Amino acid sequence: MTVHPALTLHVPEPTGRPGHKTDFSYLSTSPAGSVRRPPTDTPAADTADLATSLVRVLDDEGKAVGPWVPAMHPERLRRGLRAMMKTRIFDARMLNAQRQKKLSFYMQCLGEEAIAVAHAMALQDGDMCFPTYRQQGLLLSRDDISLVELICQLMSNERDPIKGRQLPVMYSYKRAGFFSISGNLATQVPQAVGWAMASAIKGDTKIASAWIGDGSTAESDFHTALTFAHVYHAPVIINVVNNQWAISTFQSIAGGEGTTFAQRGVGVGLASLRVDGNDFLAVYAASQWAAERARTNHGPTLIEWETYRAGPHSTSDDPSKYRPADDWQRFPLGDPIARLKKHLIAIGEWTEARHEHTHKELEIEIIAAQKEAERHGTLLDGRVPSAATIFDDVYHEMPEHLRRQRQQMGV
Amino acid sequence: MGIYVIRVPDIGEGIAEVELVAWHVKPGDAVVEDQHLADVMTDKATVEVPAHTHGKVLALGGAVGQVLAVGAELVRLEVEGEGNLKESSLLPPLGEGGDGGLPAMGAAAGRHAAAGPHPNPPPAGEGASATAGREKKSAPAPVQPAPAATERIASRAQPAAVARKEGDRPLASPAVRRRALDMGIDLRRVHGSGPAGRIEHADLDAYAAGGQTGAAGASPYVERHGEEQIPVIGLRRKIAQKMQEAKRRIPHFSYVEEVDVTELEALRQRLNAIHGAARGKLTLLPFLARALVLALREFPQVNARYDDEAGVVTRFEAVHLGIATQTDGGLMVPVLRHAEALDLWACAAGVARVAEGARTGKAARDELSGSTITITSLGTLGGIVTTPVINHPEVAIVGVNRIIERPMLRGGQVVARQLMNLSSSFDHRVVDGMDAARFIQAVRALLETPALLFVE
Amino acid sequence: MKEISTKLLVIGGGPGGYVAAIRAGQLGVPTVLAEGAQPGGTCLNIGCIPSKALIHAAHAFEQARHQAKGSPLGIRVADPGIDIAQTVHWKDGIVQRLTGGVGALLRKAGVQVLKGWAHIDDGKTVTVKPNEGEPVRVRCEHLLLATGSEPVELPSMPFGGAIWSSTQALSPDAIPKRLVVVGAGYIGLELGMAYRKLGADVTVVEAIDRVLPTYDPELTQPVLEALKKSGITLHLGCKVQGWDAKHGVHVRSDVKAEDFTLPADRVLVAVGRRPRTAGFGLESLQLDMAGRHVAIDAHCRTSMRNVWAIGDVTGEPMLAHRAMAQGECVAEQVAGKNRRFEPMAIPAVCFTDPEVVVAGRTPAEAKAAGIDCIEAHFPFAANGRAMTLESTTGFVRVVARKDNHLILGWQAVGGGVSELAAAFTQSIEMGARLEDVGHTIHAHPTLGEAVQEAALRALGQALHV
Amino acid sequence: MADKKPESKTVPMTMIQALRSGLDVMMGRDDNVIVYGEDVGYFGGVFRVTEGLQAKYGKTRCFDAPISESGIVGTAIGMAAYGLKPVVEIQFADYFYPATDQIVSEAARLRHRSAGDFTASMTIRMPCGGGIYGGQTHSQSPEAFFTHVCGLRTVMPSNPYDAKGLLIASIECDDPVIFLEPKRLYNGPFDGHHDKPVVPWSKHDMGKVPEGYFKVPLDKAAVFRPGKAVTVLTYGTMVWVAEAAARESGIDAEIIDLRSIWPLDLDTIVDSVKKTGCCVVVHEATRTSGFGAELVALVQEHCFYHLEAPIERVTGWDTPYPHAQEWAYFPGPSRVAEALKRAVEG
Repeated sequence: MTVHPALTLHVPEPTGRPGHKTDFSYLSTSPAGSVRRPPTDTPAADTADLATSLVRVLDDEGKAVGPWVPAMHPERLRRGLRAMMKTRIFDARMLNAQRQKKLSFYMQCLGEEAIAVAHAMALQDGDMCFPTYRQQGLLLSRDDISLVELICQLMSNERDPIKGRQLPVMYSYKRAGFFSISGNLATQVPQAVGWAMASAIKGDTKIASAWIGDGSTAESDFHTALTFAHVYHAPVIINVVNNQWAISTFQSIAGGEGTTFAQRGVGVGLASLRVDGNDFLAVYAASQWAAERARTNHGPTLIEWETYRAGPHSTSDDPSKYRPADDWQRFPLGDPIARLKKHLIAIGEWTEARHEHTHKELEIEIIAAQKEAERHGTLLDGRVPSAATIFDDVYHEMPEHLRRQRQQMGV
Repeated sequence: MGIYVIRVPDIGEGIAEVELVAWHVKPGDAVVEDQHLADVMTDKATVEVPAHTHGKVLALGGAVGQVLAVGAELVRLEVEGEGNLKESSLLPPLGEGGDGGLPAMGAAAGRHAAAGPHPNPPPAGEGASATAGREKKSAPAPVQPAPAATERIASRAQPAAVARKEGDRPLASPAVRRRALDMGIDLRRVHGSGPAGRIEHADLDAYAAGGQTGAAGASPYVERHGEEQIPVIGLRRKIAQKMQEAKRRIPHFSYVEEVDVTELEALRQRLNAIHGAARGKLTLLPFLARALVLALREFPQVNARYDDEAGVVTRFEAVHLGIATQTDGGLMVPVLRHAEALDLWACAAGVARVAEGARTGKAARDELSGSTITITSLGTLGGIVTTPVINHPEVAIVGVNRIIERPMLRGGQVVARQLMNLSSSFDHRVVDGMDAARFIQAVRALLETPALLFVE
Repeated sequence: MKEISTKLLVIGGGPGGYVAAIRAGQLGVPTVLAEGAQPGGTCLNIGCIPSKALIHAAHAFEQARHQAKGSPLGIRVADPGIDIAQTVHWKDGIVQRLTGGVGALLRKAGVQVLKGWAHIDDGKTVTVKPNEGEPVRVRCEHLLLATGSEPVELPSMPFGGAIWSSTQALSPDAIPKRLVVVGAGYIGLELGMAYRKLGADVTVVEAIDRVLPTYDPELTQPVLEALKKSGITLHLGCKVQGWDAKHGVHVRSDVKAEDFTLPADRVLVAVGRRPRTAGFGLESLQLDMAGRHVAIDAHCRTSMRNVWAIGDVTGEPMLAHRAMAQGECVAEQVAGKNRRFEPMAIPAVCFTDPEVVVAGRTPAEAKAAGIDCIEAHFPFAANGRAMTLESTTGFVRVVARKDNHLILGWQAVGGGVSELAAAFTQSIEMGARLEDVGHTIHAHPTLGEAVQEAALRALGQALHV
Repeated sequence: MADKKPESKTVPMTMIQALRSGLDVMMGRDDNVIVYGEDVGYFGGVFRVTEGLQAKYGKTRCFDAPISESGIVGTAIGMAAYGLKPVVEIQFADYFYPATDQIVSEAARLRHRSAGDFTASMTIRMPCGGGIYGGQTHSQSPEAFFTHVCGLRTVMPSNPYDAKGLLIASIECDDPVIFLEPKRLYNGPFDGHHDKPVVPWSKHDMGKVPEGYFKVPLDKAAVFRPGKAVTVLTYGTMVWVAEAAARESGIDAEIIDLRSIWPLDLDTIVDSVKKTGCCVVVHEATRTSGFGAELVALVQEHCFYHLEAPIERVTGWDTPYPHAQEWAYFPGPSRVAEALKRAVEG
């Protein structure tokens, strides 16, 4: 009778902790331009290789190479760069405001700006995004959403369009295809699939785009959504933003060790891609591919965007306690803004001076918006929507028991 | 024109005299046939005397409280045609107890809290007094909506100590009302000594200081000088006469025995649980009646009436049970006839009927006389021992005291048992002590093993 | 926007509002009062006070003309006339003195008055917009609604131009030759009779079949006779359909066969008043309402915590003195005292000629409430003082319980009876009985003696009748 | 019951047929109405409620779903956000727990958290209740879970007529509705006497249902049986058990069928308790923190001065729903009758 060694429990660990550098070799990458681009109607099963490789367009010198290079006019690239810069500066200002207690809470997307901004440019009006709290780029890349109104929501003041009912950053903009953000994780992914199914049922042309972090893919809702998307060939894009960290939990705890999240899609029967999230052109190209696949009734696509959460999870988190401080600098995929700026300069469409000037211009615009928003009050000074409004919108029409309870509240 | 004389009606059973209790007309009034002229009282009931024809009142035959012989002139009317003065025909006997109009003096004055310097009833003829008693619940039209629920807590938790008609607001000047609000006192619980029950400052102070408990409980510090002369007339006079007669002529012998009614009570509650909804709830009384009916079979001499003038004791096979009943006017003893023929529920219903008849004055004639033995009980106020007065001319009366739970020794064990005393009195002229004791022991045996009650 | 906070915010500076504010101020409660027009509200500016002034002036002028036609008093008057502009000026003087007085009282009590129109944002926040200048947001712990009432407008004859409400009738630029009054309620008759005395040819149209329908017929009979005697034309059971300059007022009659028209230079529409509950965001509080009025309990509390309401906005009886009493009641509760608004009686006075006063229950109301009561009249024809005032029409009536003679109500009609209102409510409030009034010495010769005599008569001990 | 005189012909229907007719009428009137859930498409549902709908309206209007309650409700919310009117089925109310997050955090809160920007107008049908030997995971009555969540409407019909009328009202309602269907009543009224043969709906006047469109309002309780002695507040199968208890005990009980469990028609309840002065609350669900506790709280709050006896509650015991001992758990007419007596005798 053979003697078996004692069993052991494997608890995954990140390769780096505070004090000793991370070994990023775990991150498998592909040389820029080396990954093939199949036709958008390719059978899902054939995308197995794309689920482990890494689609990249910009090489280290900033040149756009390979079959995924998108046809994008330099003006639209400049607009993309400007949107990324605006998102980063906005995050920095709001972090500051939170420290001054003008906001109770804030969440940045430092280092991931390219994914939301480029993806938004690949969608069409009427498509519906089901975002998490780290896709503010979807809104900041639009010119029809007022910064002042966003800041009013962050400050829960009298002009907050959702009347001070949600935590800051949990925006809701149906007209901008931005579904109301929920604090619960992954709940929006099956909802996005449902929305897409509805569009299909009605013979519409709009598609849905679901968003989820690497950590939340462990939620059952994520797997259910993949199944429903595959079963009904729902016209939806499911974006897994793998920024390596879920608060203090490395992506291996979410099941990323020795595999990729994109392979989950192939396993269920979805066309799946794994793409360099910090490569603006690659993000745009892959998003365009998935959008076309969906819009031509060829069903859903799962895209894993590799990136790095450069900042803390939120203003209540301090990453220095669980990971090395220099991780982002050493992260193989670099900084999305720097890489696009280098590319634009390389093709003669941008200069350092214009970059500086744009940066200053954006700062002025954001500071002015903050001042304007503050005129309508902040959480601190108590000029928030009247408590009477909490009784509205609980039901379509206010039932008698709520009218009576408001009388007891006395406001 | 002619004279028509209405005489004192003969109400039956050889009643010799009646007492004039109230007038409803005065000389000079025009009256119509059947109009209610006066109320007269025998020891049985109060009877209304109607006008026999239309006419004008010429003269009244007596003053309130006066005793008139049957057949005596009551009212003299001036009528069309020649009247009836010539022949002295006996008036047709009055209908069964009249239509039950309340004796003008009896109930109405008692219930209405019209304290104050008006001892004599409002002038007759106002025609109002008879109606005063039946005042509809006056729904005062308060300027403001009814008091909010919180006020009702106060009034509900402590029933208003002052007998005010429900819905009447306490009379008080603005100054008194404001002080009451400041002192957190609900005026509805303050007795008003002023005219028409108005609450004076002194009343408020008395309430606040001594915490006036009820209408009667005057604060120890305030002197009271009020006196009220109440003539002993009507039913009260009858009761006084009967009690005096019974005490004077009957040598009472009282015998008190303790009865363990634990089983009886258990049976009673069991029957109520099963049949209560359908047949009505049973009190202890029907069981006692049953016990008496059976015991009297062996002791007929207790179920008897003694005419000491004729020197004759009449024993009865029937058991006509006198039920001592407290009414607004005083004690009355309606009769449940042939109790021997009634089962528990019929007996209970019968007792309720006759008691109610007595209370409302609507008791039929035969329900007010002819009892062969009487039961008296003060219910929960039963006390430990009583010495009941025999309902003359009967020879025995059984009094029921209260039931209490006490530790008893049974088979060496201390157990809680429910015990009740029976205090009975007997006419020692016709019932010897030994017979009385044995009769009560027979009743006790039946009550302590209730199953025996149902064995003929 | 400028923002202030206070403990008590009162919306409306009429009798209810300013009394509440003054009382609260006296009790040390930080109070803000928002009033869009003048302090004193309808009563002081366009209601009770100016109308009594006009009535007095009209009466004086009518007396002058009456004496000029050979007076039994032997007075000689030549060619009496009236300068209505001066009359209005005199009236305005009284109004200014009173509104000024109220302003001073408010300041003395330390009340902060915001001159502007309030708009309710929620149960504890109100934005006050002045006619000019920056709006102010007021946050309060207690909100008191005292917005009063406004005249009811007939859709077929909206106010403006020749169509007067009581407001315009109290500041006439000239005495109209022909005046049609729509509504024979107390406002319609008070002003109708005044204008008759000022020389106008007055016609009154009323839908119901009698004048002063809220009072009992016996009480208003002398007023009806006075109306006829004064030459006022009365159309009862008639409804107005509309107005045009050429024909005047179009009237449909239940009684007559065809419709008819009444030529008119001015038309006074006085068909009632309704609570002012619209136009300032009140509906957003979703309060429990009683019909069109704000529902309140015996503490003047509305259904919302720490939101109170007093005066006409809370419904009938719409009287200034009720509003004032409620105002005091609320102020004292906000200051922490335990108060209830439960008067035994609220008097109502109608300043027609003869005047009418009611307090407590009429005989009909007492019977309806199932109370066995007695009533007695004393006619002014038997009152010496009345004779010396050439005004012997009318009577005083008392209603009391039969069993204990507790006085339930007083009613009176006659010249100058309005001043008896105090005696009436005092006796009811004190819980007096007929004997109390009957055996109180009333000065001779005064109209008051009729009150004593009425009580004695109810006791069957009348002396002078 | 019939609050608006329906014009169309009235035919006998079981509750199953009435529900199917309700779905059919609404799918015909509004092509945004979508019906899906486990086995509801081709097969027509394990209780046959959706039979024939796929054949009549096509695979994109009525289709089967993967066995994932959170997926079914999650996708339904997305569809509702798009503008459709999904009517999804949770095969047994006992299986709703995996969908709790989607129901409570998403469907119930979407309108409020987005200030009306997005809404979740949808109906979630769930067969519930015991009486069919279903054991502990096919017999539960979970209404209390939902009444505790603001933003949700909770509805339970007790007869075919109300079933169709309330279902149509729920589908048209702009709020998310939890529509609980007492499965023991699917084929006939059940008064708790399980030993007696089933009385089919065809023998009962509440089994007559108009074929066309009609609605029963969501905010109105029904006086199922007028009475003067005691008020019984109940819903679903217990309505019939209460009626049997009243009949057998001879107590003149006024039975109020809540129909809409929350938000609640409080006025009808208060008027009745003020009239009778005593109150008995009956529900199948387990006792502690059951919806009965809320009803007792409301009655004592609004009728304290009219109550002559403590409010009685007759409920399931605080145990998992047993299989073999079903009738010891299931609140039957005798237990209800005892409560009526206690309430009346005080």
